[in-house]
Amino acid sequence: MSDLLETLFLSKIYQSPLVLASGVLGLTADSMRRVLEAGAGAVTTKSFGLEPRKGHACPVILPYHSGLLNAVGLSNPGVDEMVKEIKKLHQESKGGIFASVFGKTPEDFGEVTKKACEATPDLIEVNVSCPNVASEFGAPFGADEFSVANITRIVKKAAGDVPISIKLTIHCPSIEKMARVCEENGADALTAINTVGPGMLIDTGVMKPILANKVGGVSGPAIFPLALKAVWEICANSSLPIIATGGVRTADEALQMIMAGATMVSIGSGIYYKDIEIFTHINQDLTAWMEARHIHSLETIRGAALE
Amino acid sequence: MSDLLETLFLSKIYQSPLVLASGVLGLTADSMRRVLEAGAGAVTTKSFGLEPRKGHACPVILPYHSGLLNAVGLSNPGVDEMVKEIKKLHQESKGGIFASVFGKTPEDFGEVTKKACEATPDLIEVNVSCPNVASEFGAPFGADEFSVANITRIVKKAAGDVPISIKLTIHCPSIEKMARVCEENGADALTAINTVGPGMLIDTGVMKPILANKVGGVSGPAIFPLALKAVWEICANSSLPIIATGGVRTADEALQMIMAGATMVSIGSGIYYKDIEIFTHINQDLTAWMEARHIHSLETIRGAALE
Amino acid sequence: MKTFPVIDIKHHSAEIKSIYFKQIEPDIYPGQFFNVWLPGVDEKPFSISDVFQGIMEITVKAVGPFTRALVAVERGDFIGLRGPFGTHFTFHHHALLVGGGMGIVPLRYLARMLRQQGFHFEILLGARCEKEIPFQNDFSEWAPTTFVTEDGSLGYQGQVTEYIHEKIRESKLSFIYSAGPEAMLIRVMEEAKKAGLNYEISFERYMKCGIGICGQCVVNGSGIRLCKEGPVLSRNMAETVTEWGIPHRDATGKRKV
Amino acid sequence: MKTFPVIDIKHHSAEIKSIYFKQIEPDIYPGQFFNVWLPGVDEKPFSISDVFQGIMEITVKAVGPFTRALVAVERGDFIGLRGPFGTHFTFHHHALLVGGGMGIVPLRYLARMLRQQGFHFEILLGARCEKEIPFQNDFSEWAPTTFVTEDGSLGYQGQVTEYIHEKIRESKLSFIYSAGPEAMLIRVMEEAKKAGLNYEISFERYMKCGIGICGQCVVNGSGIRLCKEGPVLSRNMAETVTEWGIPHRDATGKRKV
Ligand SMILES: Cc1cc2nc3c(=O)[nH]c(=O)nc-3n(C[C@H](O)[C@H](O)[C@H](O)COP(=O)(O)OP(=O)(O)OC[C@H]3O[C@@H](n4cnc5c(N)ncnc54)[C@H](O)[C@@H]3O)c2cc1C
Ligand SMILES: Cc1cc2nc3c(=O)[nH]c(=O)nc-3n(C[C@H](O)[C@H](O)[C@H](O)COP(=O)(O)OP(=O)(O)OC[C@H]3O[C@@H](n4cnc5c(N)ncnc54)[C@H](O)[C@@H]3O)c2cc1C
Ligand SMILES: Cc1cc2nc3c(=O)[nH]c(=O)nc-3n(C[C@H](O)[C@H](O)[C@H](O)COP(=O)(O)O)c2cc1C
Ligand SMILES: Cc1cc2nc3c(=O)[nH]c(=O)nc-3n(C[C@H](O)[C@H](O)[C@H](O)COP(=O)(O)O)c2cc1C
Ligand code: FES
Ligand code: FES
Repeated sequence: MSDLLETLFLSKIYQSPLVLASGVLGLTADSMRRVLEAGAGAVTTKSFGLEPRKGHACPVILPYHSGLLNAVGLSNPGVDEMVKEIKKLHQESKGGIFASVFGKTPEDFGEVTKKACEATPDLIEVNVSCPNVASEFGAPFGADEFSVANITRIVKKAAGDVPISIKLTIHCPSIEKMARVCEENGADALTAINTVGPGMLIDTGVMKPILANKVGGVSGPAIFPLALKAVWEICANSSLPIIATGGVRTADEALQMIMAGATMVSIGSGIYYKDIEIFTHINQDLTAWMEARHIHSLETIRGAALE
Repeated sequence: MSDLLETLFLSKIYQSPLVLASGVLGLTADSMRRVLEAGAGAVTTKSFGLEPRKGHACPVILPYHSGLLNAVGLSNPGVDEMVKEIKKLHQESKGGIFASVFGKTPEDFGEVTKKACEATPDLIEVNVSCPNVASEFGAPFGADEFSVANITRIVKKAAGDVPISIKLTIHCPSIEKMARVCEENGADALTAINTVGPGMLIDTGVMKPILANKVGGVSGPAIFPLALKAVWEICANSSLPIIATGGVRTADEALQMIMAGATMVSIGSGIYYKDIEIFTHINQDLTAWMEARHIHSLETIRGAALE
Repeated sequence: MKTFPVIDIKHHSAEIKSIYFKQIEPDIYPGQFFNVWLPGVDEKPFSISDVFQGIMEITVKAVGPFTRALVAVERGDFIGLRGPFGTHFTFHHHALLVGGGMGIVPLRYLARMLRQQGFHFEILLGARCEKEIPFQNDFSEWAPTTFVTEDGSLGYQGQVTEYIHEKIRESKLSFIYSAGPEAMLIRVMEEAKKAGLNYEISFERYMKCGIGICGQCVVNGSGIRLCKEGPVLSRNMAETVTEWGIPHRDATGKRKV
Repeated sequence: MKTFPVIDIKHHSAEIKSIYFKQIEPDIYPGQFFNVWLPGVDEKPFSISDVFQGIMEITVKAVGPFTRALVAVERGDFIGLRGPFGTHFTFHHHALLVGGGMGIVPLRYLARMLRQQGFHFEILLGARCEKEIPFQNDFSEWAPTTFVTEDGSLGYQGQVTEYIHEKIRESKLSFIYSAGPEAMLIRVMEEAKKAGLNYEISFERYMKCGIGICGQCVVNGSGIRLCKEGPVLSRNMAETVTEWGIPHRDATGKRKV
């Protein structure tokens, strides 16, 4: 890989601005290593909590013509298992590792962060915005500024030297205000956005919702403009570095995110559309684009569309 | 057209449950008549206000891989001109005519409704949820329960005998609660949903947002699951009849909306994908589906997915 | 929508310029148009004036804020293009091409295609003065061409419409293509009807989306959209329009009075 | 995801049934699987056991809550199907098909295809008892078939693995296909290695999405996904797997201990 793509994010240099988004192939060291080898600068683990969770019955993932619906329900093997996988990955790869954490209560977020930091991830990503567990835990924390402020402070304290990023949803009264709340309460970075909705699909043969959980968050191509707008709005109002997530499948879309102000660009559903090599291909296309325009660092175009 | 599709909505029988959504081809009597002739049971006018409005500079409409972005900015010729067109259409066609109104203030909504009712539309649809004019009028009324309650009461009073439907957005704290607020304040029906977002697209050649207004509401295929989920949630919590809107392009999608509880199904962006004949084709496919299953009225499957 | 670099520019006069792009779509037919986006300014419809050897051309006259900005673009500037949109001219033998003002523009690409197919045709073009008639050489080279200018600076002095009748009779032409000001088109249609000829005309309305959904370009009568069922109308289609010569709809969708 | 009506059902035993659908995709290869959705219950992966004359078949053994519900479906019920997913067996001459338990299922469609191509092959199938070996007639008709049961109710008594070595030597077979319990697959790989033979094996892990994104079915070693780079693995691929015979990941993604 050419070093044109080297990206400085929270005092560390990553080989590429591309990141594996949380929840996709992020369960084991070996599968994350595959993604790093394909060209991701960093990988994000599946969000994990204190205890193992089975998640919802299947179908939990449902492609439709414009994206994916998912209601995995935060199934995960629990922090102890994930700490082992992160440690293993650290030994086997130099790529970045972001640990995504969630909790049932603000205090849970702190505890799981503390345990996760034993594996010294490069970042704790705080999943306050998963729509799939609303019915169990009440409305997602991500919609409420007070909850987000509180969780941000707790996680920041628990994380010690490890920087933290809060993962935002568009389903809050004002995402730009939410970004400021995170910044004021100690976040080092922001991730935007989580899935949209949730949405639903019904099978007209049996006349029932298809997802076992009935509703699921929308990701993939459908949400790209929503994610881009969120990133653009946050970058115009906050100085924190952003991990942009939502519908990216091409170098052009990654560039749009960077022009909207993103530092890192993460890809989840893109793997469904273009498989793991999506990282290789976008890296190549980004490099070719930069060479054609004599651009030596993505820094020079970052935020270009903010005016 | 077979009469299998006859649909009772607010005491009137429509030839088809399909409706032309507001903002698409709804400026003149002649173009709305074309849509009725193609098989729509009713047409909704472009939203109009008291005064003519030019709307935003172009591009105002931008297709992307999964839908459309639009920031038309409520351009419209004003209520006086639209009343003429509605009257003309009434003379020339027996199809349903829904008049979509908006206002800068709650009082405006009342005034424009009063004037619109001179043309005796079959319904006043109240556009409280257009995201494109937020910067001018402040946050869209549709996000705020108090504003929506207030506008509903004012419009209901101004509309006299003409029934009213409030058009909801998913961008509010709880759409099911918003539906109840509308019901309690006199709404006769609900329309769900308006465009989502807004979103943005950036051109990487000039590194600028493409829409002149920078951001625009997302419609079309992308939003279908979001609209379906909203309709399903509203129908589970309100007894008002629903006009379902968002991403419908096929009979299967129209059926999903009806199984989620919708009475009417409206189509806007679908015209971009399948042109005006979309109404003819969905009517045919719905009829064939009903015949194959020996279903004599859509009433028998309405809300089937609500359990 | 994507932006593309301007690869060349040609000055026809101080106000009229052609702008060249690499051909962005394989199939582009005469009479179709592109929506041209000037980032930060606006987006407006322009006919395709030529497609030749992988290069496509639009030709613009500065008449207002947008077109003034458009004729000021330079080689290498990125311009947004969406299209091609709309209907196109179909090919007929023994046709007369009648163009007035900037209506000359789409006829240029039509003339190239008719000549490529080896069809016989003749041309009648009018404008205020010599400077407002671009592509004079191409037209004259490709077919018998008559110019008419109001000030007599090129060809006959007067209005094109005065010469249509004569042309048809003289040359036994059996089809008319026309594009230009509405008053001219009305006369063309009258002449064609009198002579019992079939025709295709292209005419303009205020457009926004270009893709048949905003309703901005709908004309009264059958309610057709000029961006979708137009801008080129067959005689049958043209006869469904009931708003010839009356004031058009503006950006609000309201008729100017 | 779409639901399709069950067009027929066949009982192999009280616990094993085949369910028939019209063929929903044109290209379905032996070894691939479908995710089968029982509305209101769950969705689980099942190998395709046959595709013939526009009809496709899956074959299910009732072992738990989902499969018990699945064997209870009736003709006309709507069942959801997503697929075909995953890799498939490729065709080789002089192969031995080694199936154990429900691993017999994908080999049935493989055998049909090999026979259709006119390839020579032999079959070795094992299970606990006669009742657990479906398609006995088809297999026996299509190729020399050896049955092995633990209780001796059909063919030899014992384990299939005891007979592989002998079969290879006797019949000069040069390729092995195998599907079945992991302990059996481990033995098959050992035997193949000893005999210097190439092979393809199909093996199972807990799956959710079936489309390579949830990470549920990833095996240790090269980190391949069994729903995408599997379930059929070539020898090269199989040799990258380092978790043979150790406890699998369950629905949480955690290894059972
Ligand atoms: C199908 C079609 C093809 C065209 N082809 C050409 C061409 O090849 N060359 C060329 O120079 N011009 C062409 N035009 C006209 C061109 O679009 C207008 O001249 C231009 O939009 C004027 O913009 P302005 O801001 O410079 O002038 P303004 O001062 O805004 O307007 C000048 C004139 O242009 C009309 N106009 C303005 N905006 C639009 C719009 N969005 N859509 C349609 N008309 C508009 C106005 O009604 C007025 O008559 C075409 C128009 C259409 C509809
Ligand atoms: C690629 C593939 C092909 C298969 N083909 C067939 C087939 O043709 N016929 C057949 O009868 N069975 C087949 N299976 C196994 C079948 O999916 C399981 O038997 C079934 O899911 C058990 O569900 P249950 O609720 O009945 O039993 P449970 O009591 O839940 O489980 C019984 C066993 O099935 C396994 N299992 C449970 N859920 C899953 C799952 N989601 N994915 C994978 N394994 C699971 C468990 O680990 C356990 O070993 C296949 C599995 C895979 C992965
Ligand atoms: C199958 C699936 C599982 C996901 N699980 C998680 C998760 O555990 N934690 C989280 O923060 N986001 C999760 N997400 C959201 C993604 O990280 C990402 O924010 C979203 O999908 C938008 O990006 P994309 O369009 O590239 O997928 C999940 C998404 C998908 C598709
Ligand atoms: C170009 C365009 C213009 C629109 N204008 C209006 C409008 O004036 N008033 C309104 O209530 N909704 C308007 N909408 C929203 C639609 O009525 C509809 O709610 C939305 O587009 C979702 O439906 P669809 O996916 O079928 O287009 C507009 C949508 C589009 C695409
Ligand atoms: S310009 Fe929008 S419909 Fe023609
Ligand atoms: S089952 Fe999801 S990755 Fe294989």
